[in-house]
Amino acid sequence: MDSGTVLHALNLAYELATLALTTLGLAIVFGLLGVMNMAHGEFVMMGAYAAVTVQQWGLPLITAVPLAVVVCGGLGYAVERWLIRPLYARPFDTLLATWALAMLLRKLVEAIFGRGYRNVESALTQPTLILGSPYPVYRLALIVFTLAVMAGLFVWYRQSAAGLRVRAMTANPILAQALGIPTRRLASQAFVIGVVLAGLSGVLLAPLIRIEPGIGVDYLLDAFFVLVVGGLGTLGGLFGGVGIIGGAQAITSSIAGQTSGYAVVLMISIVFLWLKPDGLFSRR
Amino acid sequence: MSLTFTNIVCGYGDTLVVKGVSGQVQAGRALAIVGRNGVGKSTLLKGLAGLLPLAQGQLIWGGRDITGSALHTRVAQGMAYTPQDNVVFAELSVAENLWLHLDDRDADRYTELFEQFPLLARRQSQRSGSLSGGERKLLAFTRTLGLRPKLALLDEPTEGVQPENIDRMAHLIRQRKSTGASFLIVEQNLEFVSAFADDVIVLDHGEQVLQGALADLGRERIERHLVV
Amino acid sequence: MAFFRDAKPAAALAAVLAGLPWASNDFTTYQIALFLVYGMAAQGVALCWGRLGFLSLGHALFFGLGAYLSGGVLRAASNEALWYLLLPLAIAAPALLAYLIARVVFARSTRSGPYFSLITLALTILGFLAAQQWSGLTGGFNGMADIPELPGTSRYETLYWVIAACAVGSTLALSLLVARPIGVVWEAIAQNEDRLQLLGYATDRIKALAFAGSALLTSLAGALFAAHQGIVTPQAMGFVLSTELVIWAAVGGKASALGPLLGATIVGYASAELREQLPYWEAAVATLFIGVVLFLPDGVAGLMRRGQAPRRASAGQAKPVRRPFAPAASLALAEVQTGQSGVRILDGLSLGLQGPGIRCIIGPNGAGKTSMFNLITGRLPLLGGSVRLNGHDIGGQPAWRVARQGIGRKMQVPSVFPALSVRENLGLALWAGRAHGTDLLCLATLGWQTPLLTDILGQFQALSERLDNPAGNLAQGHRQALELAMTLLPEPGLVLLDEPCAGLSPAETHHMIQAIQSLVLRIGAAALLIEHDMSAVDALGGEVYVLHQGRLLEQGPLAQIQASSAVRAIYAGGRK
Amino acid sequence: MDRRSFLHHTLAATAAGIATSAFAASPLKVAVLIPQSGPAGLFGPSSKACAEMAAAALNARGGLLGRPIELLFGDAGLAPAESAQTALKLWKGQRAEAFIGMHDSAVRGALVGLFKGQVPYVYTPVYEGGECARGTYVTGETPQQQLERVIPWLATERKPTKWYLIGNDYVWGRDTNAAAKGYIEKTGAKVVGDEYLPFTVDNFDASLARIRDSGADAVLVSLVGGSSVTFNKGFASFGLADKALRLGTLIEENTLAGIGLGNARNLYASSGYFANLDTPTAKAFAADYAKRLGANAPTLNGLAESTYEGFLMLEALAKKAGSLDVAKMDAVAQSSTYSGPRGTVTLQNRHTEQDIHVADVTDKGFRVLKTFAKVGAGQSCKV
Repeated sequence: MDSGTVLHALNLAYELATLALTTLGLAIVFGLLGVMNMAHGEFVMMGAYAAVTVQQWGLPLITAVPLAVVVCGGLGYAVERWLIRPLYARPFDTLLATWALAMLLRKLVEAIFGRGYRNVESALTQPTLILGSPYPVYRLALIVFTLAVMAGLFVWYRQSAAGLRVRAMTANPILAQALGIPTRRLASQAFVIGVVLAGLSGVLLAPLIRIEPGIGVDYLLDAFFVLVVGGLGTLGGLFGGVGIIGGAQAITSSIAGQTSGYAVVLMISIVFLWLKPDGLFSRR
Repeated sequence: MSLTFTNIVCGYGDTLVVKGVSGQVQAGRALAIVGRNGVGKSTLLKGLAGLLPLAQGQLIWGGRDITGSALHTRVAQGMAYTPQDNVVFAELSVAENLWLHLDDRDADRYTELFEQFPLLARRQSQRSGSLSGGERKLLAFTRTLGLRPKLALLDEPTEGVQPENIDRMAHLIRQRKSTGASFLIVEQNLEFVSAFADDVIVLDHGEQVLQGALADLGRERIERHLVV
Repeated sequence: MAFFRDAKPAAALAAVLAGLPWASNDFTTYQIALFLVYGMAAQGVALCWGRLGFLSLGHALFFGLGAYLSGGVLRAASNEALWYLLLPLAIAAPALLAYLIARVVFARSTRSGPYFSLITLALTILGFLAAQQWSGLTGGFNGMADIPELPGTSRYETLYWVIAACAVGSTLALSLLVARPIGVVWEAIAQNEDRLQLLGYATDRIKALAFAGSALLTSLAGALFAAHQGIVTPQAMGFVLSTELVIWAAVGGKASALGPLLGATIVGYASAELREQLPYWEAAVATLFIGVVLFLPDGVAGLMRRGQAPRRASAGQAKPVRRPFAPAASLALAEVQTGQSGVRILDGLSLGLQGPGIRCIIGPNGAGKTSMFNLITGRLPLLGGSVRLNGHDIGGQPAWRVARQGIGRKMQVPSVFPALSVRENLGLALWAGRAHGTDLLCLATLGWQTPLLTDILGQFQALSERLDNPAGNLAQGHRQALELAMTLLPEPGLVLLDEPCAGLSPAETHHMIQAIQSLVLRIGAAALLIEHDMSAVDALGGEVYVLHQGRLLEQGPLAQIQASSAVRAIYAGGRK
Repeated sequence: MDRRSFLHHTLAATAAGIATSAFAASPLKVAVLIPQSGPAGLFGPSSKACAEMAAAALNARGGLLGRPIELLFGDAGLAPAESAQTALKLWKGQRAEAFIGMHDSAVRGALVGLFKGQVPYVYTPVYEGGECARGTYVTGETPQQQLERVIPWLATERKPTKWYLIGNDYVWGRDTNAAAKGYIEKTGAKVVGDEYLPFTVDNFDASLARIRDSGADAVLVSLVGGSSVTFNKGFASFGLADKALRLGTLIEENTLAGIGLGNARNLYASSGYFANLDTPTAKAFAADYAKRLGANAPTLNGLAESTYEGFLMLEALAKKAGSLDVAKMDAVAQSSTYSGPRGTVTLQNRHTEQDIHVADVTDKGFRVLKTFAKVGAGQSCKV
């Protein structure tokens, strides 16, 4: 296998890994909980800024993880409590309220960090030799880490009933309460975990991506399309969606350029949205 | 632990369906609430279980006033409620339905129940949406007993269930009663009720038209309120 | 008289816009003209979202298309005047596209879930990409520039009057439409689409038409934008403008004709002024928007509207309205099977009835009574056997097509249009099958009467006293009466009534049974009634069918049923 | 603040104070259109500072045509429709008599259509060339200007044989690469790739793989803002930085901050201005910028500084024509000249002849290696 195909394979793996990481948070908030969180991208962006902050303070990159957890978690709790909970029965209004929240978060970050590009240094982004062709160590680490996280999540999801309880609660809240499941607290926990995961993906990607307040929208749209195509509520759906969307984008881009890659993703999503309209949002 | 409910009034929005019902369930005894469709049986049970706010009335469980406490806090206090319909999470498997709310994995919650209802054991990995109406009721009944409640509130547990399984349900209820558990069951099937019930309340148009020990009232008198 | 009452918002707008040029310098008029253009596009969004209850997140697609097409036509027309003839087509084309999109999407599932919003969102992003890539056609990133002015107008002076006229025209058109029967039908779709289908309204087509109309309005705004700016860039079709249109509609008031214009002008003007002083004007807009979504669903216009004056018919005489369906029907269910997600509910049910008269259906819970009605009216799939009405097969047809063949149904839980008045609820039933073509567009239809309606209002005094109250405020008993009236008013050949006496007091039950008997007799229809109250079944006196586990257990007069041991067994708790 | 600089500071302030009060004439309103929101919004604060410095400098020497300058700022970072709105408000609403524009080409198209040569309009950023509208004067660098001398110089210095051209898929990216092809072939090197990408792209792996396979030893980066940052970071992380040199005509101090100095080995930037140019006027300008904005000043960059140059060009033209009337200014425009932080700049065919510098990157940022004096803009507008 010459180094060319290895490089292509690694590039595809990197694309799928970033897509899976940034979609994970939304898979819980939108996939399990059914909340259309249009501010998902902004939480990813805030994770990246956590990395910028710790580097400004001269702390090692790893300390950005606790910072992101605290910031995204605190904000997530407040947002679920005062913005999402009053709107649970109104999906359109949730969509609009979280869109307004996204605008607000963008402006807050702009106020604190200014609009300029930020760069997060990491020693690991320097290349190492893979079958003769240089490849950034950090990306390798990211791919391996994502595989580990996904495998761990798969096992945990099968073992523990947390994911099941959230899905059960969303499908039939009365029955869930009858079985002693505190639906309010569970909804809050699920939302907070979802946005914290989004923030953590931002921290992990910070050294590789451009960092500015406006990057949230791209991650939001990609994540939505992955879940729409892959199907909601199951990890299999998440993997399926990542495979289809990531694969289609990568292949079409290499053939016909990035714009048609993005157009193909849009068309696939439209077809899937059209094919199963009720399956997607059948929240009784 | 005994449940006492006095002057229960509840309904939906401004239309009050249940107009003042009182009664008691002692430990180890079973109370059946019977009556024709639309007389307010389910509404009463929802009020007692904490699903519907009570316009009036009081609920004492084990000496404590739990009138306003929320539905999801009742399981921890030993009360388990099974609704009349939408009784399973259709998307999840039979096994998932049985275990998702439990933190422990101790299998003997269900060993005896699986012996009585082998079909549930057989179809554990199937989507519970694929079960028939009666099989879903059986799953709900099994899950409720699996919680080992001190008081089980069941809303028409036998609807659509095969006759031989109904007898096993009655047998299980009698067995659990002997261990001190109590039951409050809304039912239309008089045969099933008379297999285990100690006391009966007959409802008509939301009011108590008849109550007392099943033995004293006798089946014919009750049947007159039910039959066509 | 009604025309002037409905035209008030448009008249107020006209007055303000007429006075504006004198009250301010010509730059402000130029600026307000742009906000009016955006306001008209937001009116398009508000029409679908505020009135029909489905949100389009991609309306900038039609705005941009209208702008590019009209810009192209204007540029071509500057050297070849014949092109001007194509201008109306350039404005209409996006509306045609919108109709196709809506028909295709709603054909699969009529419910207006958020999936529709996401589809329109993806389409507008596709439009943005296409506008940027096909630079040959659209001028790409730098846009289609130097678009000449509308013939006979100058961009900074007279074009304002054209735009103001269009804004007044669109507000007037929307206000008039909303005050007419079609407005009632739109709001009914937003509140209870299933019930409307049971009256025979093809709601997916009505939604597609409304979506096309709103796209036409937005495309017209796009055309005016091209003339006003002289340049059209991909941003005119993008995701950002789509969300701004939604924000202006929400802030202004999505449920009113004037609201979106207000929203676009307030937010537009404020952000234009605030931009320099307040460094974070976008944060201010976002906070305002969150406040509106949470606390002010009707937006600014909602605040101003005192009580919306109830729709009034023009004083004209009540046109005698003929009966749409042939009286007396025959129904034949042969070995019918149905079920949902793998569960068999009806398992070989055979049941037939012929000619007028009331029959009752009884049976324990879960016997499949309501499911039988669901099957007949197309809410459950026909998995086996056949359903024939008057001899021809109606199995598997959509609910509205079944209703149009003369089947009326009253739901188990009384299903009405809560925010509409009792008069409007009755009107919707009255127009079903009778209103054709432009009837829904004229005020007279609001005044239609039929002898049956007079008779019903006579029998149910409570309804005639509350004609202008919202149906949602009715007590259970009155709501049952209202839904019964709505089921009978189209005078269907076959009437299916599901527990009409549920939740009624004994006196109310007696009154309801009497009313059903006299009204069904009057329209000579065949009626099937699901009932648990045996005294009611006895009073009705017709044939009785006993259903059990999805099959017909027994059929015959009530006495024979009561005597049958099989029925006693399943009732008194013998073998189930 | 030691005594000497304090004295110096107060003198300057009083001088400015005296100067303005001397004029009886009404203030001359100059509208400055810079991006305050949208993707290019990051250049807003630095551009605003440079415009304010220009106004202060001009007012210190008697203002424009004897009238003190009053600045009006407008946001040109939004869609062309909104930016044109803002411009019209400043022009008709607040009677601005001249416009300085530092924004993208789509907005320029809208403004040229709006002004129709009735008000002087100086367009200052790097751009693709070809703007010959009446009343419009371009001080920004054109692709010909930035590449004509620099590519041959690089050919002699680093002797690249295979060039790979990559750019954003819009008029500036395509025209820059088109101009470069001619110069590259003249140096005897070959063009092995020519690729264009939308602004939405955030993953350049496919392009980097193509660059690696093409064996290119030189890459012309005609990407803008965020795309340039992401591309260059990826370029370095794949170890390509040591295999091929990179030349960019729009990599300024902000973009460099985004890329990170560690990822900028063998990266050359060709521009009319660098913040650390060591000519006396440039040093004084940079010092005044730092003093004026204090510690966390937004990074000084070529695009922001170009607004300052726009004012100097306006001053030169107005002085020569004796008025702000477009016809008069157009008549005398040819070969008007001024000297500023970028050195002497002369107007030829509506564009400028200015010094062009090429710099590489050290651990302290850009380092100017070579300066080419008085490079023509290579435009053919007839005045």
